[in-house]
Amino acid sequence: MSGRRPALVLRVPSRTEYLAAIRDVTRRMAELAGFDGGEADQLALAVDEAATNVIEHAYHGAADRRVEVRLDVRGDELRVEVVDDGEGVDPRAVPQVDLRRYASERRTGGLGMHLMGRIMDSVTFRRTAGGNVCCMVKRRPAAGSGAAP
Amino acid sequence: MSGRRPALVLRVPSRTEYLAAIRDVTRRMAELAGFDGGEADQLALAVDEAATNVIEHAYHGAADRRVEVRLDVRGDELRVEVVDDGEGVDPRAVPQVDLRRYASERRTGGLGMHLMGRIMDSVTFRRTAGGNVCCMVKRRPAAGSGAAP
Amino acid sequence: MTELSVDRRELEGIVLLYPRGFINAHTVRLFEGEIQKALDEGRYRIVVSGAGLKYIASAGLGAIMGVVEEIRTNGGDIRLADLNETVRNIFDILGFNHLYRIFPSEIEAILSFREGGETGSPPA
Amino acid sequence: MTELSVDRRELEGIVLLYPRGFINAHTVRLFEGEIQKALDEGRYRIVVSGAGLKYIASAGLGAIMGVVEEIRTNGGDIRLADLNETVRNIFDILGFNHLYRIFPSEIEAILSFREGGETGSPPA
Ligand SMILES: Nc1ncnc2c1ncn2[C@@H]1O[C@H](COP(=O)(O)OP(=O)(O)O)[C@@H](O)[C@H]1O
Ligand SMILES: Nc1ncnc2c1ncn2[C@@H]1O[C@H](COP(=O)(O)OP(=O)(O)O)[C@@H](O)[C@H]1O
Repeated sequence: MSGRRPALVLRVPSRTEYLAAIRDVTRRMAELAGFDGGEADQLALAVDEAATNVIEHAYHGAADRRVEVRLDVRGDELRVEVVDDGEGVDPRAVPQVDLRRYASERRTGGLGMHLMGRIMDSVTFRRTAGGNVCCMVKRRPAAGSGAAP
Repeated sequence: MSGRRPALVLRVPSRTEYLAAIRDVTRRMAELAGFDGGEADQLALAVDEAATNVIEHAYHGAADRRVEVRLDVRGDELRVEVVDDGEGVDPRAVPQVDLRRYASERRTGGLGMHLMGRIMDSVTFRRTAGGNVCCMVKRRPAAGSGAAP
Repeated sequence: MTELSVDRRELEGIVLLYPRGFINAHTVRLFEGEIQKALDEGRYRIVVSGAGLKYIASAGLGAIMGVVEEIRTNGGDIRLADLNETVRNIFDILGFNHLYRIFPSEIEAILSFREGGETGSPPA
Repeated sequence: MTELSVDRRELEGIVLLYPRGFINAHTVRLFEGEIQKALDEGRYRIVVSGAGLKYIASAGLGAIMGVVEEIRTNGGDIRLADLNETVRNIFDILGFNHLYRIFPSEIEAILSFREGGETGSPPA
């Protein structure tokens, strides 16, 4: 996380049974950052979607790769990075959400990314030497203080 | 973990508010390894004690150091390593548990290590280039299968 | 710590599903399986009663999306009830409140099938 | 997700404490605080009713150990009740079942104070 170690780092195999551990630590960190239970669940959902995408799209379902989640509280924001060393995101491949087509064509693609974008204040993708990074930021509630790690 | 990357790695600051995240991932991993809820709680307790000791004794309460927990399922056992880069354990400093003295002298030292030893099948300490490692192993329940990572 | 359980009841020929926990890419098969079982039995009136649902990820929304056409073609509908605020927000964020009928309580969802509004056109 | 809460009731002059969650080095202050409050009020008959207690680490056991002498010197006792198997195991492993009176249910712990056995000598 550019210049500074993130507070919490979790590294798990690229298998959906580890999404629960990702969810747990995300909720804990969200609560330490001052988010309430419902907000913590939403944040965990966004991270779940990002990690699921790594498993399904970056690794194409391969079970022996690694997913890394980095969580940090920086001043007034919670920052989450989901990192993989698989295939990067091709921005052109990301479908636009078209609700009308969902119903008529049973299209479901694009929902995950859309949810991530709606839950977080920002979602950005970048490639680094250490892998592909999906960085998601959410402003902390005003009252929130606590874990400045 | 000698020659092979552990399935799950969690790295957190040396603060007791992160014990909850350590507990969560330990319980998840224990369940993936086939332990039931009560056993998972006991395993989480042993890891809680080991991590608390790192914070209190290896780091003497310093809040800006790192605690790393590595969880792995290897064949028929669950293996947990709690790693720090602080002061190592001096085996001579580890008190023997003497229950009679607890009551009369209010002594409470030594309970944590004693619990770890009773819950796990083995507890060993070693120094490595990467830090001090507390390695705890517990045999999986016979019926258990699941996450071979 | 169980990630997801899905209990099932039946009332007035309606299948009531009670997911408890988290629906995501890992657990969605269980949820899908319960819906599919209802369809296999020819039951096309389904209420997903979400009081115990902590969150539903896109995989779960996709599961509902994947069956709604078959259900409506057969004169039934899949309706939602008793969603907590988090889950309700997810539906709203995605505009799914325009695709599905969502009721504050289970009983309202059940009664709605009496209105003869089985053909599950989305609410106005 | 709350790590620990400690509710309190009073009955027949006995303070009943209901820890829910996990007692460890992080949460022990809250548990200690509730015990200390009872002592500050001069109440030396305490029952820790553990139905909601998931685990108690050595920090929590130390907290009990740290007050038991004062409590017993004042003619009272701290007794435990309704521990789940995990917590009960922890007490047994450490031999604490020889230092404290542990009851299957809260009501038995409460009634035990009627026996006049306040001076909390450990059970035989
Ligand atoms: N981590 C990732 N790596 C590579 N491609 C990705 C990643 N995340 C998303 N994508 C691309 O973006 C698309 C949209 O993702 P998403 O909105 O989650 O819907 P879905 O996963 O259902 O297709 C994917 O189909 C994939 O092409
Ligand atoms: N990770 C560690 N690093 C250094 N010393 C340790 C560590 N863990 C335990 N010790 C030593 O062992 C002693 C016993 O630990 P423990 O049984 O947990 O009881 P307590 O923490 O209450 O003293 C400690 O007081 C300390 O001297």
